[in-house]
Amino acid sequence: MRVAGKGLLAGARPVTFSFDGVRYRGLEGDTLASALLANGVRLVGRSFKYHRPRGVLTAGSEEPNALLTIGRGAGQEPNVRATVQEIYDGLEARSQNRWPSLGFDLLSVNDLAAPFLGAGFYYKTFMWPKSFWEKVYEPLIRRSAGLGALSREANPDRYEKAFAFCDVLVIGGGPAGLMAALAAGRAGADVILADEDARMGGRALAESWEIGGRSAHLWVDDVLAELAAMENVRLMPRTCVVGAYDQGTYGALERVGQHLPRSGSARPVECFWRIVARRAVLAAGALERPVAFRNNDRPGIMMAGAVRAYLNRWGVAPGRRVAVFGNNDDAHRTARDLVAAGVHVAGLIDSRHDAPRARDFRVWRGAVVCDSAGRKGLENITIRTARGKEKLQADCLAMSGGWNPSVHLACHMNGRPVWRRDIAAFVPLPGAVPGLEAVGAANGAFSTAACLREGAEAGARAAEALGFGAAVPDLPEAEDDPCRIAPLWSVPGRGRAWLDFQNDVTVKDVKQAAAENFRSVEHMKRYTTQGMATDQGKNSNVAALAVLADATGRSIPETGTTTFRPPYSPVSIAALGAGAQGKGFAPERFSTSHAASVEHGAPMIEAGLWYRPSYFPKPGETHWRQSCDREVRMVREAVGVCDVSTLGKIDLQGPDVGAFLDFVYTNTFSTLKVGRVRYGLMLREDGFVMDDGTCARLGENRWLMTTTTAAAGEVMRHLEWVHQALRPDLDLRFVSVTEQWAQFAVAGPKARELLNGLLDAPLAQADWPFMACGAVSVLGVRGRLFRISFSGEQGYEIAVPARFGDSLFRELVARAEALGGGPYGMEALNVLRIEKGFITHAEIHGRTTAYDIGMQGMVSEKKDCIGKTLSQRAGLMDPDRERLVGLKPVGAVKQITAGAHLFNRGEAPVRVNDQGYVTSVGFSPTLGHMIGLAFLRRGPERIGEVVRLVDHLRGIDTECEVVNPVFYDPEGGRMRG
Amino acid sequence: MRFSGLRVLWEGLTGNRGWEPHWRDPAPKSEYDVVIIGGGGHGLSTAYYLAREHGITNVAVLEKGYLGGGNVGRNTTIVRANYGLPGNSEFYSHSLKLWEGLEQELNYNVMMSQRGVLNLFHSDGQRDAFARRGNAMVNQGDDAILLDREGVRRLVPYLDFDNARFPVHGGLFHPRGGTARHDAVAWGYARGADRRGVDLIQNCEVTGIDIENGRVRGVQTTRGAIRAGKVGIVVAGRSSQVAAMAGMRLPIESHVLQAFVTEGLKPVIDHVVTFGMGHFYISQSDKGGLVFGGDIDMYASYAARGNLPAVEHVMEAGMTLMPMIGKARVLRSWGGIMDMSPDGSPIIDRTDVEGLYLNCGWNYGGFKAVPASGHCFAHLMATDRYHEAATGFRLDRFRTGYGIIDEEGTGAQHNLH
Amino acid sequence: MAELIAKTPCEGLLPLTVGGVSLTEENPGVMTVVAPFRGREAALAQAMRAAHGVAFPAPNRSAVRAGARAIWFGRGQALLVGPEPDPSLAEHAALTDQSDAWALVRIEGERVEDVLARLVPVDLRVRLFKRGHTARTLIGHMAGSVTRVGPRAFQLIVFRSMAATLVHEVRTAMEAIAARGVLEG
Amino acid sequence: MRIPCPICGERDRREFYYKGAAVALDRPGPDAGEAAWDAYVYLRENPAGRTRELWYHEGGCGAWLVVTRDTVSHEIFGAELAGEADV
Repeated sequence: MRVAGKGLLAGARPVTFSFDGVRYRGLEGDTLASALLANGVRLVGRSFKYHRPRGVLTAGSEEPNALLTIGRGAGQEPNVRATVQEIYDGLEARSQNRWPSLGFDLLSVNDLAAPFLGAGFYYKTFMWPKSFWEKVYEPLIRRSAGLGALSREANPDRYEKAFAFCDVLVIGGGPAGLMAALAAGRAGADVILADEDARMGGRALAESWEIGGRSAHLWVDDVLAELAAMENVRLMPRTCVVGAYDQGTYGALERVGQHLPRSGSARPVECFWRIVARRAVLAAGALERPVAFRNNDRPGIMMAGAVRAYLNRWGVAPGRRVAVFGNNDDAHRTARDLVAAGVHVAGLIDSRHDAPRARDFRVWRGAVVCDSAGRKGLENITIRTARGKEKLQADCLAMSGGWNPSVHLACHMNGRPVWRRDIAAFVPLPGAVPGLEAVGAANGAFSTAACLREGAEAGARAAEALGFGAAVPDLPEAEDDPCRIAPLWSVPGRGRAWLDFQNDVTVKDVKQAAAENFRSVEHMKRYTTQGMATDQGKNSNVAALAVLADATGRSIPETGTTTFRPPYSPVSIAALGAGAQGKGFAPERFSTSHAASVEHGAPMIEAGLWYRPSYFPKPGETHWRQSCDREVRMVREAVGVCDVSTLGKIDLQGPDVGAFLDFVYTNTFSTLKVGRVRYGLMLREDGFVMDDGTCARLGENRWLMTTTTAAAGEVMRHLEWVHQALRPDLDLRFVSVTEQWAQFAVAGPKARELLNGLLDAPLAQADWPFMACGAVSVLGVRGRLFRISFSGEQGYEIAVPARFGDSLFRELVARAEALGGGPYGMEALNVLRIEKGFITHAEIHGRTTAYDIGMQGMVSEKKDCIGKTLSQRAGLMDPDRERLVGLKPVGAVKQITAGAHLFNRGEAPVRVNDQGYVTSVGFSPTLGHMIGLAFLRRGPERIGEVVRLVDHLRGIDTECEVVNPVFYDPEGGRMRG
Repeated sequence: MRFSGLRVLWEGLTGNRGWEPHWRDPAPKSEYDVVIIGGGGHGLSTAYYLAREHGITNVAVLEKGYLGGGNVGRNTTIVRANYGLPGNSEFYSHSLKLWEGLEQELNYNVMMSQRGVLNLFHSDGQRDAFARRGNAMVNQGDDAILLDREGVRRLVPYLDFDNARFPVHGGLFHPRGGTARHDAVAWGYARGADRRGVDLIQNCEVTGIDIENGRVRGVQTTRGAIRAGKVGIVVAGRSSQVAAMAGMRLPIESHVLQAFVTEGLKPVIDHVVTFGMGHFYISQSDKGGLVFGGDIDMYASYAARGNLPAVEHVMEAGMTLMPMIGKARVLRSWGGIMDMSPDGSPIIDRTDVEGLYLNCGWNYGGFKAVPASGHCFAHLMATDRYHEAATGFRLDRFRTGYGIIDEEGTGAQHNLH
Repeated sequence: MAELIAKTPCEGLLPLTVGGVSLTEENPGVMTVVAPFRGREAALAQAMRAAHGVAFPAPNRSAVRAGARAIWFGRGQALLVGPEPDPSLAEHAALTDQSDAWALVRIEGERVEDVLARLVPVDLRVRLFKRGHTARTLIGHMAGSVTRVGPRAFQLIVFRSMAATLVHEVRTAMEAIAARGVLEG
Repeated sequence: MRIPCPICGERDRREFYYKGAAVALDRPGPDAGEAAWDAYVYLRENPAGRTRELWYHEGGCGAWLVVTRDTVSHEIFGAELAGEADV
C-alpha cells in the first residue's frame, strides 16, 4: 500500500491497468510490481516445477518470480518482468504457468510429489515402456513445463538495430556511473551513459541517504541536467548493456516503446544497439542475494533492498507488519527506513551475534529465520535462537544475505571473477575485458562515497588514456559505512530451502547432486538446473556454489564459478533479428526486365538474390509445362528472347590479362583473337570445378569474362585473391560490370532477322560467325553483341547500358512476337540446355571434376593453372568415378526425376548397389520424351546400356538407356548456322 | 544401482538418502591397456563400447576438465541420419539405430525424442538436391519423406509462407530424427563405462605422448605419467594440439559455433526445423526453451565465445522464416569449438604411430555421432580393423583424392562446411 | 523508327521525405571507375588533375571541382563522376564505364546521422567523418559507398539492381526515427 | 570483432570474408609433389594462440589482408595487404 508522503512519484498522473482481468490504479512512474504491491497484490506467479505460489522478490530485471504476459493477440509478450515493465493506461497483464487460475493451480500437486521430483529424477525414470517417451511422458512434461506462451502469430511490432560509437561507454547510471560520465564528459570525450532503468540514479533513488547534504535523488537530477547539457554526452535510459564482445564492441537493448501503448505507429518496441567504445566503465552495481531457509519462497518474502526501493522510490510499503532478516548492516538500514516511514517493523533477525542494537524495533541477535507459513502469502515466520524457536507474525519479510557485484559483463570474454573474503562476494578480474574497468558496487565498493570516488576516477582515467585532459570532479559528501557482513548462505534444518526460486532448486537438490558425484559446479548446475532459469542464476549462483563447496568440503574459490555468457539480461529475437522479417533478410536484386516480365504474367523465382522469370504463360495455358514446351519450340523454330543480365560480367584490362586468364582457367586464353569468344572452365585449387562461362576479347588489352549467376560473387573474390595474393606481378585491373549492362539472349533460326530490325547496321553473316563478338549500335545506342548460344540454336547476346534495358527488352519481345517467337523463361532455358547437354551448377555442384563432366581435355598440358595439380590426383582420375551421361526413359514409366538414383538393371535399390544419380531432367518437346543428365559410375563407357532409375520419394522406378549427354544437334550445325 | 521409476519412488519415500555416485573418482593407475584422451561424448562412448563390446576394461579416460564439458554439453542436441553420401550414410544410419535403444542400453534416460527433422528447401534446384539425399537415406534403409509446400504447411503452419525472403517450396522430412538431452548422453555413457571398470579421471590434462621407435608407449599428464598399450585421441576442439604432441599436423581448423536458448515457453515448436537458405535450425526443449543455432562465426577460434554478426545473422534467419518467435527472448548463448575438416566429414583412423588412433574432424555433426563414433572407434582400437559402418573416414583421403566426402560441395576451405 | 527510352535506377521510387529527412535520386551523368595500372598512380593523378581538375583521391576521401567529382571507390580505384573521362587517362589506368551500374541517392536532414546509424556500421560522427570523407562499407546488407557531402547530407551508392531495397531500408529507418520523436546523441 | 584494414581503418568484422591460414600465400610449384600440395591445401598448424590468417575486405575496399590474431583471446596485432606480406 502507498505510504503518504513517501517516494518520488508525488503528483504523478494516475494510470489504469489490469492484472488477470482485475482493473487497478497506479501512478505514472510505477512498474507493474510497485503498482501491484501498492494495491496489496502479493500473489503474482507460480514457480516452474512445483507451481508454488510466488510474489515479487526484487525490484529489478533479475526478478525470478513476477513474470507476466503483457497484451493480447499476435503481439502478446510472455515472461515480462513486472519489476521492469512500466505501467501505462490500458496495460493488460496476465499471470502464467497456472491452470485454471493463479489462485487455484491444479499442477501445484507437483509440490506434494516433490520428494519424487528431486534433482535429475527424470534421468532415472520414464524409460519403460520404450515407446512411451514420445507418446506419453514427454508430452506431459512439455505441457507442464515452460512459462508464458507465444501467440503463434507473426510478430506485428516494429523492432530495429543501430550502431553507435563513443570514446567512453559508461554502463550503469548510479552514483558511480554518473560520476564516471561526468568526469569523462567534462574532459570532452564522447560519452554514452546507458542504464537499464527508465530513470537514472540507481540505488540513489532507492535509498534514504543523502549526497552532498541533500536527498540523493536531487543530486542525481543535478548531475543528469549537467550531462544532458553536454553535446558530447548521450544519455541512454531504458538501455541494458547485455554483452561485451571483441575490440570494444558492446551489445545493448533499448526499450523504446515497451513502456507505451502499442499504437501501431512506426515506433520500434525495442532497439538493439551495437556500441563501439574505446573505453568502458562498468558501473552496473550489485544484486542482493537471498538467504536459503525452509519455505523462504512465499509471497511477501522479498529482498531487503527491494523493500527499501519500493518504499523510498515508489512510496509503497510491501506489508503492514514487516520483519527483517539479514547477516549485514543493510538489514538495519531497511528496518530504520520502514520505521521512519511509519511502517510497523515486527522485528529484525540478525544472524550476527555482534549485530548492532536498535531503539525503534526489536533485534534478535545471533538468530535466524528457519521457517515461514502462509500458503498464498506470508503470515508468520519462525525464528530460531540459542534459546529455541518462536513464531513472529509478519506479512512481509525483507531478507538480505549480502550483495553480489554485477560482474557478468566483465566475464563475457571468459575472465573468471575473483573471490573477496571480506565482502563474501566475487569481483571482476581486472583487464578481463580489454578497455573495461569496473567501479563502485560492481567492483565490490559498497559505500556511496566509494562509488562516487571510483566512478569519478575511472571516468577521468578513461578520458585521459584517450588523450583528453581530464580532472577528477569534486566528490560530494556521502555515507561511507564499511561493509559489515558475516556470510550466511543457508539456514540448517529440515524441509526445503530455495536457492533458485523459479526452477525450484533447493539446498537438498544441490547436496544430492554432490552426493551423486556431480561435484563440478558445471555438473551441479546442469544436473539440478540451478542458474538456468530466466534470472540466469543472478539470485542463486553464489549461494548454490557455497552450498556445493560446503557439501564437497572445498572452499568457494576452489569450487569455482560457472561462466557468465551474453546476454546479461534476455533479449528478444525480434530485436536481434530486426529488419529481417519478411523480405529484409537479404537484398532483392531486380533486373531491368523485371517489370515487363511481370506484366507478361511471368512468375518470378529466386535465383540467388535475383528474381528471374520462370515462364511466360499465354492465354489458355493452364500448366507451366504447356508454356515451357511452347517456349522451347518457339526457340527451336522461330526466335526467343531471354534476360541473361544476371550472369556475372567482369571487365579485365591490362597487358597481362591473357596470362592471368591462362592461370585462372584450365584452358588457354592468351591465344584468343580480338573479337572472339571462348568457353572456359575454372577449377578450385583442390581440383574440383568452381565455375564455367565464356570470355570475350574485346580489344588487345581488354577482355570480358562472364560467370554463372550463382557463382558471380565467388568468382570475383577468387580473381581478387589470385591477383592480389598469388600473382601481384601481373599488370591488370578488373571491375564487375554486371550491373552496367542489360544483356539479352536472342536465340532461334530467326534471331538474325530480329536483330537486323534493331541494329543500325545489319549483321553480315561473314562478320558474325559463331563465337564472334563486337560493338554494335542498337537504335542509336552503343551496345555489344556476342554470337554465343546456350540453347543450341543460332544465338546472340545483345547488351546495352542498363538504363535502356527495360526499353530494349520490350522492343525485342515485341519484334520476336511479330516473328512467331517471344520471351522465354528459366524452365525453357533449362530444357534447351539439357537438350544440348550443357551443364549448370546442378552438375558442377562442387563435387565434380573436369574429368567427371568429360572436359579433362580442357585442362591444358602446356601451363600451370589453379587446381591443375590436385585435379590430377589418382582419386580424381579414377575411371570408377561417377561421370556425366545422358538418360532416356525406356521402361514402362516414362517419367524421370532429378535426385533419383541409378542401379544396375535387376539390382535392388540399396546403397551398396548405388551406381549414380540424376542431376537434371526435362521434357523435351523437340524429342517428344523426357531427357536427363546424370552421373554414373564409368558412365561414358556404358553408353547404350540400360540402367534402373529409382526415386523412392516420388515413387518412380523405371529403366533408362544411357546415352550421349548431347541429345540435340550433336554436330552443332544449328548453333553455327 | 539400477535406475527405475520404482527406485525414484522408494528413494522419495526414504528421504532420497540412498542415491550413489554416478561414477567413481579413481586416482590414475600407472598403466592401462588403453588410454582414451578426452572425456567428452565420443571419448566416453568409446570407453563404454571397448568394455561392453570387446571386454577391454583396463581403460582410462583422461579429461582435463570435467566429464562432458566439451561440445557434448554445448550443442543444439539434434540427432539425425539424413546424409547423402556413402561413408556418411551408413555411419549416421548406424548411429541412429544405437540412439534408438540408448535409454535401455545405458539404463539412463537421455530423452531421445524422435520428433522428426524437417529440412526446408526454397528452390527447384534445392528440391532436387534434397531428393537425391532423401533417396540415399532410403537406399540406406532410413526414412525420408519429400513434402511439398502444403505438406510443410500442415506440419509447421507457423512459418511465414507468404512474405519470407526465400519462400518455402517444400521440405525433406526425416521422422526418426529428433533431439536428445545432451548432458545425459555423456553422463549415461560415463556411468556405463564406470560400472564396467573403466577409470574416468577428471582434471587430468595430457601434456605429452610417449612414442618409442614408432610405437606409442603412454602419455604424460598433469597427474603423472601413464603407460598404455594403445592410445586414442578423441579431443574434438583441441585435436590439432594433442596430435602435435605426436608430431602430427592434421587437416583441421578450429572454429567457434554459437548456439542459443530462449526463456521457457509453452510448447510451440514440435519438430526440428532447418532453413535451407539461412543456416538456421531450431527445436524446443522439454523445459520449453527454444534451442537454436546457425553457422559458425567463420574465423579460427579456441575462445568458446563468438561475436555479434554471427548472432544477428541467426536471429535474422529466424525472423524471416518464423516471425512468431520474435517475442521469445534469448536467455543464454554459448560457443563450442569445432574441428572443421576440409570436406566437412570426420576422421576415424589409425595414425603412422603404431598403437595411436585418431577420432576427430566432426565439424558440427558431432553430437548425433556420439554412439556410432564410440562404437566404431572402439572396434578399430580393439581389432585394428575398420568397423563396416566407418570405413570411409580415412586420414589420407585428401592426399590421395579417394573418398573425399564433401556433402556441401564447398571444397577444401575448412570453414565452409 | 523506335528508340530506346532510358530509365534511372530509382525511377518511381523517389523522392521521399519523412520526419524532415529527404531522400532524392541524383543524376550523376557519366560515372567511370578509374583504376591505375601498376606503377602509374602518380602519372594518373597528374593526368586527372590536368584533364578534370581533380586529383586521384586518397583512400576514404573524395574531391569536387567544377562539374567533376572523384570519389575513392576501393583499393586502387576512384569513381570519376560527371565528365566523360579524358582519353589521356587511358594510358595510365583501366577506365570502366559504370554510368548505369550504380544507384546514387542523396540523404539530407536534421537527423540524417540517426537514420544512417540504423544502416551503416561505420563511425560517421562529424568530428571524424567530415565533408568529403567517404567509405566503402555496408548499407544494411548491401555493399556500397557512403560520402558526407554536407553538414547534414550524405551520398549513398549501391548496385542499380538493389535500388528498391535501398529505398525500402532507408525509409524504414527514417520512419522509426520520426516516430521516436526526441533527438538522439 | 573489429579488424584494422590498412586502407579503410578499423572496421566491423561483418565487412570481412575469412579464408584461412596465411599458408595459402605460399603456393607450391606444379611439381612440388603430393606432400607439399597436401600441406598447402589441407593440413593446418591451427595454433591455439597467435596466427597469421587471410581476410578479404569484401564489404569495404576489396583488399585481401594478412591479419595477425590470437585465436584464444581474439586480440588482433595488426593487418597488412596480402600483396605486400612476406610469405
